[in-house]
Amino acid sequence: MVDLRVNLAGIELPNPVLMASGVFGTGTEYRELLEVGRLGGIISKAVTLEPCPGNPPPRIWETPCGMLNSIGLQNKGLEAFLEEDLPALLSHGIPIIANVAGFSEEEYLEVARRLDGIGEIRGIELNISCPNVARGGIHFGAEASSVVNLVARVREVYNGVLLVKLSPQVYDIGEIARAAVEGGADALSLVNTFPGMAVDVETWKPRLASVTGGLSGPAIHPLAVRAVWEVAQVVNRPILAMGGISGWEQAVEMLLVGATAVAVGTAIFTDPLTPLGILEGLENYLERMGIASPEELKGKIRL
Amino acid sequence: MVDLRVNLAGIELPNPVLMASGVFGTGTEYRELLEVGRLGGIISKAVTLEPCPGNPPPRIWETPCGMLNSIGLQNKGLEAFLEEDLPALLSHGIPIIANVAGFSEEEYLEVARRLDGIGEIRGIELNISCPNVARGGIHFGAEASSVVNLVARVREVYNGVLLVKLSPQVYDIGEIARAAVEGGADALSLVNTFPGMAVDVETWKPRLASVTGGLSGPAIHPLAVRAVWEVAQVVNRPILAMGGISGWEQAVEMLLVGATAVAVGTAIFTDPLTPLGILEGLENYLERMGIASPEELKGKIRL
Amino acid sequence: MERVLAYLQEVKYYGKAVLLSLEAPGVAAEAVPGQFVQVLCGRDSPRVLRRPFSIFSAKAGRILLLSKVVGKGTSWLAELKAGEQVDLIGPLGRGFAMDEGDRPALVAGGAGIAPLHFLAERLMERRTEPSLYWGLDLGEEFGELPALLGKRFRLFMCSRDGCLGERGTVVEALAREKEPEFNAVYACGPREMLGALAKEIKGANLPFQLSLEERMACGVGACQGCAVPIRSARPAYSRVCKDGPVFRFEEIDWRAYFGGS
Amino acid sequence: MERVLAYLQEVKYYGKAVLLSLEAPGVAAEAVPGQFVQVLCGRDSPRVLRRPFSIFSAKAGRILLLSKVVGKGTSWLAELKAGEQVDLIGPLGRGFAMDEGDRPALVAGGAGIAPLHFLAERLMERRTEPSLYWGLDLGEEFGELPALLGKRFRLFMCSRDGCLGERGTVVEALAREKEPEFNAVYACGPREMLGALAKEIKGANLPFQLSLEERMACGVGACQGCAVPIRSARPAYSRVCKDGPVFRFEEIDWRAYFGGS
Ligand SMILES: Cc1cc2nc3c(=O)[nH]c(=O)nc-3n(C[C@H](O)[C@H](O)[C@H](O)COP(=O)(O)OP(=O)(O)OC[C@H]3O[C@@H](n4cnc5c(N)ncnc54)[C@H](O)[C@@H]3O)c2cc1C
Ligand SMILES: Cc1cc2nc3c(=O)[nH]c(=O)nc-3n(C[C@H](O)[C@H](O)[C@H](O)COP(=O)(O)OP(=O)(O)OC[C@H]3O[C@@H](n4cnc5c(N)ncnc54)[C@H](O)[C@@H]3O)c2cc1C
Ligand SMILES: Cc1cc2nc3c(=O)[nH]c(=O)nc-3n(C[C@H](O)[C@H](O)[C@H](O)COP(=O)(O)O)c2cc1C
Ligand SMILES: Cc1cc2nc3c(=O)[nH]c(=O)nc-3n(C[C@H](O)[C@H](O)[C@H](O)COP(=O)(O)O)c2cc1C
Ligand code: FES
Ligand code: FES
Repeated sequence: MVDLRVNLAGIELPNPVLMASGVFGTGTEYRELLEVGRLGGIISKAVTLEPCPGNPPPRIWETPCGMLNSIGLQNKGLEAFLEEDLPALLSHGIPIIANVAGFSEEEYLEVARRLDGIGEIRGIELNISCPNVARGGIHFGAEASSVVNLVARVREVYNGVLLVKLSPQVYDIGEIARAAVEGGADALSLVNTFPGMAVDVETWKPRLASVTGGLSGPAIHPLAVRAVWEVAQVVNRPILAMGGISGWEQAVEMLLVGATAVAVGTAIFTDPLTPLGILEGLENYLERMGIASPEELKGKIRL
Repeated sequence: MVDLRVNLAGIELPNPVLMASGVFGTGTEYRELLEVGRLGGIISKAVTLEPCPGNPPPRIWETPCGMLNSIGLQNKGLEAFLEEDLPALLSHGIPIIANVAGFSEEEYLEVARRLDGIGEIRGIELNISCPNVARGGIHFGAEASSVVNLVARVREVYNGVLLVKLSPQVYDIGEIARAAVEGGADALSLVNTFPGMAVDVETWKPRLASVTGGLSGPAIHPLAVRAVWEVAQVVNRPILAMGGISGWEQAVEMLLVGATAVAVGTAIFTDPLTPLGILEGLENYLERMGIASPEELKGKIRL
Repeated sequence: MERVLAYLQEVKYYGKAVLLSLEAPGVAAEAVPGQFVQVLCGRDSPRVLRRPFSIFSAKAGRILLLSKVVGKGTSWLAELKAGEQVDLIGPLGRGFAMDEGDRPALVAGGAGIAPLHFLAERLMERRTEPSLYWGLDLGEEFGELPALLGKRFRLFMCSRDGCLGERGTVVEALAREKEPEFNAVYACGPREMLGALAKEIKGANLPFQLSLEERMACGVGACQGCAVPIRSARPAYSRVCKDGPVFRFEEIDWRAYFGGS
Repeated sequence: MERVLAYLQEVKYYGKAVLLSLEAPGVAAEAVPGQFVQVLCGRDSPRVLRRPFSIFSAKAGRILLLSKVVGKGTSWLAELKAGEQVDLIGPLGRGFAMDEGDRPALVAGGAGIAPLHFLAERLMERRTEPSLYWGLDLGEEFGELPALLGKRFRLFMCSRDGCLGERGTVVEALAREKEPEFNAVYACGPREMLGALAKEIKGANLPFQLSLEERMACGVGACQGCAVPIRSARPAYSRVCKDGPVFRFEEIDWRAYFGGS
């Protein structure tokens, strides 16, 4: 008998397949297309202190086996998140993690502080890796010293489970992960999107109004696997892995290189049943392999 | 009438479509499949001072819209390159650029010094970005200070056209490009592959014997476009662009964001006629747009 | 809304477009004019993003989609054969409000005919006869389709190349009508056409609904990918896929809309 | 070597494999046993890397390829219909040297039958009758194909599940033969089989050629992707696609070969 439950730095997840930040709304949008309550959890869209309109359209462009987006942290702001989105997110009866972003260090701190103690939110995912904003986001996540500093300050004001979401667009992601742990991260979340760009050769205009955007989807999967593997080797914290996961095989790859759980992003757009397909595939795989729990696969790559 | 000739930092190219390093051998391997003499030029496989066996197999794995390779600088060494490969490369009557690599700074210097003054070689492409070796390669290309230093030392011993090939796996590729220019680079070549990884979920072994490898192909094209764009904005040197170019549209994209010429890598494996298709497509496009030369497209993106 | 593997019952070719007849009883029963479906394009390695298509018609357990070939996804659709299955999600979005006036003008540019055709059908069922204005770039673009629609609707065709109907744009054609001829406007088409149309009827103060397009990812309102700028005190966006694709003229921030690409 | 769009003249299904008959006169005329072709798999968005297949037969302007379904590329191949076109490059690589002995044993594991079938055909044309040993995991794996080959060749079948021919591996079957029965060995099959075979006939000092497999990118010797470790003073690799796929037993560094995955 396979027991799919996993423990992510203290968050008890019914199974290791979550929905990544920014692709799943409050889950209610997808309610008619899949049984949301069967998922391992949902990570909210980025929450900032004030409402944020996001970037001008077009915000989406398809690329070979991937997509670019430049949504840019569009959200209603913390107040409306707590009043409107959180109840919707909680209505599915599965663990909810809030993705926290900011355009300044103070904003991150203020959001984290206000989320502290809200028991229904099982943890926060500190987004220091959004490539789609001119200030904040990825700019906080590129240098080890600024990562230690920001994470440590958030750690002071937030007592729940603190995940830090890393950008893969750095030379040494292991170093950034170590910095996050030094600052007090309970777990690491990776990867966010890679900065990318596309141009319309007929109009000579960028495909995205914001010129650059973040690349996600199957195209980046091998890059994400490598990032997770690098981080798993240097830090002793659970990893929530994402990046191009579209089937159970990619989820298993992530566990084998050291992830504790995975999150599905872009693949939900192609096929809304992706996360449930992964769950079933994973369960069958574990059964076939005679393995009792996903946690037993963790880091089991044979070198 | 369209004139396809371009000038890459002093290298007169018959047209802006070259073959990237490592995928085209000496060109003779492909002679029966395409008219090699119609290409804009060939960049040789990496040349090191001593023969280098490369990494153990398997060295190749296909990924969504891309591939991983871990060839690892396999080559016969400088002597054999000059005696055997160079004549073969030159036999096509098109410009040849030598890709220079090393496992130590001294090795880079020695190879560059020995290539200096060999007029048939129209320039060298300093490979400080190979992700597939434990020492050398990418490790030289990640820090601005070490880039300035290495390039400057090579500049002292090599008087021909010096291209520096950058890794995209850094936070700020513009900074690295500036460092290369400060060191004396005449032109920049980008991008090399992104470090990636894949695991066989049945055997739990990595798909590549060297565990990680470099991702190339259409999957990385949007990442490469963005890298070229970043660099074009901050340095005033011609750019040889590559990364997932498989058709004339992607070549035009590269020119629009600031490249002077492009090189085809992985796409030659899918379709050996790719570079000639790009040439024809580019010519038709320029005619249709009423543009006389590829150089007129350079950096013409409309923001 | 549901996700179905719809059996492709028939394919008809009209110039550069195909009309697909798909068995999707649930979608057909629920759909209202202006709504759309998200279609998965490609089989072994499908496109990562589904492609949105307005519902051209919905009856008797079937929906019709009219797809003009513009790129990879639509090329794939155009090669489908009857008997194959198409993976689609729908009906999606907010459709047209239909009780706006008893003399409606329906103004379509190119493939924008799709939602307006569905609307025209439903209006006829309600005994409101619309005037359908359809403009094309090239007269031949949709093959025999204009002739067929001409038999069923009060249809005014025009084409830029003058090969079909009057020469010129659909907005010019509409402008030639006297204003009191219609008391509501519904439109769908390229951005420039909508702009010209808006300019044309701005003073008339008619109920004016438009079906807008924007690149989509989720199609269900979850990702904020399909933003369209709306009038509000500070910059704000609505979602084409969920809040639209049909908007009232007054809702949109047109300056920002045309400022974008 | 050439690149052709080969017309698919016929498809036959044998268990989990398909036998494709392709019109490719240039390739067929040039091909020798042991050579292979690189096939582009997929149409609108083909696989980035072509898939290598040994030539199963070449005559009268046609080549036959036998492909066992193992993944995405081979699944796509298995769904092709007669009349479609297949983009292939070939013939590639170094084939078998055929004048090694007048009593050759051809030892195949699974889909490894392909090059050995071609070799057997050519040997028969030269009036050398080979003994063909073919081992399968499951007796049913290749459907009727073993029965068909049995009519044309001196064929010894064996299967691990015992459902076809003798139960056991092909190497065990070969071992039962007395050594002088054959004076040359040609083999193709999974790595483990080749290892067992090498161990088995090591002492015999026979000419021994093997067709090896390795993941390929270019297929023409340009990229060094398909490295196989060879015996030499210091670590060195040959290219399966150009220096092989057929190697002599002595050429390979077997320890390194089995050290790899
Ligand atoms: C709500 C909605 C309803 C739609 N209804 C219909 C319909 O009923 N019939 C129909 O034919 N089309 C309709 N479209 C447009 C249709 O979705 C696109 O044509 C399709 O997505 C293009 O896919 P592709 O893969 O062929 O093109 P791609 O390969 O993605 O793009 C090829 C080229 O076409 C351009 N392009 C892409 N999308 C559009 C677009 N929406 N409009 C104009 N140019 C575009 C791109 O800029 C690109 O240069 C609708 C769009 C929306 C948002
Ligand atoms: C020189 C040469 C000749 C060949 N001749 C034939 C032939 O005549 N008939 C035939 O059926 N096959 C032959 N093969 C093997 C064939 O190329 C592979 O089966 C094919 O590339 C798999 O493609 P795929 O996309 O279906 O599998 P993928 O999706 O690429 O891989 C699916 C799974 O199959 C495994 N796999 C991939 N390639 C092989 C392989 N070569 N052997 C075993 N497992 C593999 C992978 O590890 C992976 O787990 C030959 C290979 C070489 C190198
Ligand atoms: C449309 C879209 C919106 C996203 N929004 C956010 C966000 O608000 N916060 C965040 O941390 N990541 C965001 N991401 C990144 C994803 O959570 C995920 O890290 C990334 O897409 C890689 O996973 P994938 O390849 O499975 O999509 C977004 C991604 C997409 C495609
Ligand atoms: C098989 C293979 C071998 C390569 N070898 C080299 C090399 O020796 N030196 C180098 O600078 N780049 C090497 N590259 C990188 C390519 O030159 C190119 O920068 C990269 O593949 C991106 O382009 P692409 O996406 O068009 O392949 C190699 C790439 C591949 C796929
Ligand atoms: S496409 Fe996702 S919100 Fe509209
Ligand atoms: S596959 Fe390129 S050298 Fe063999």
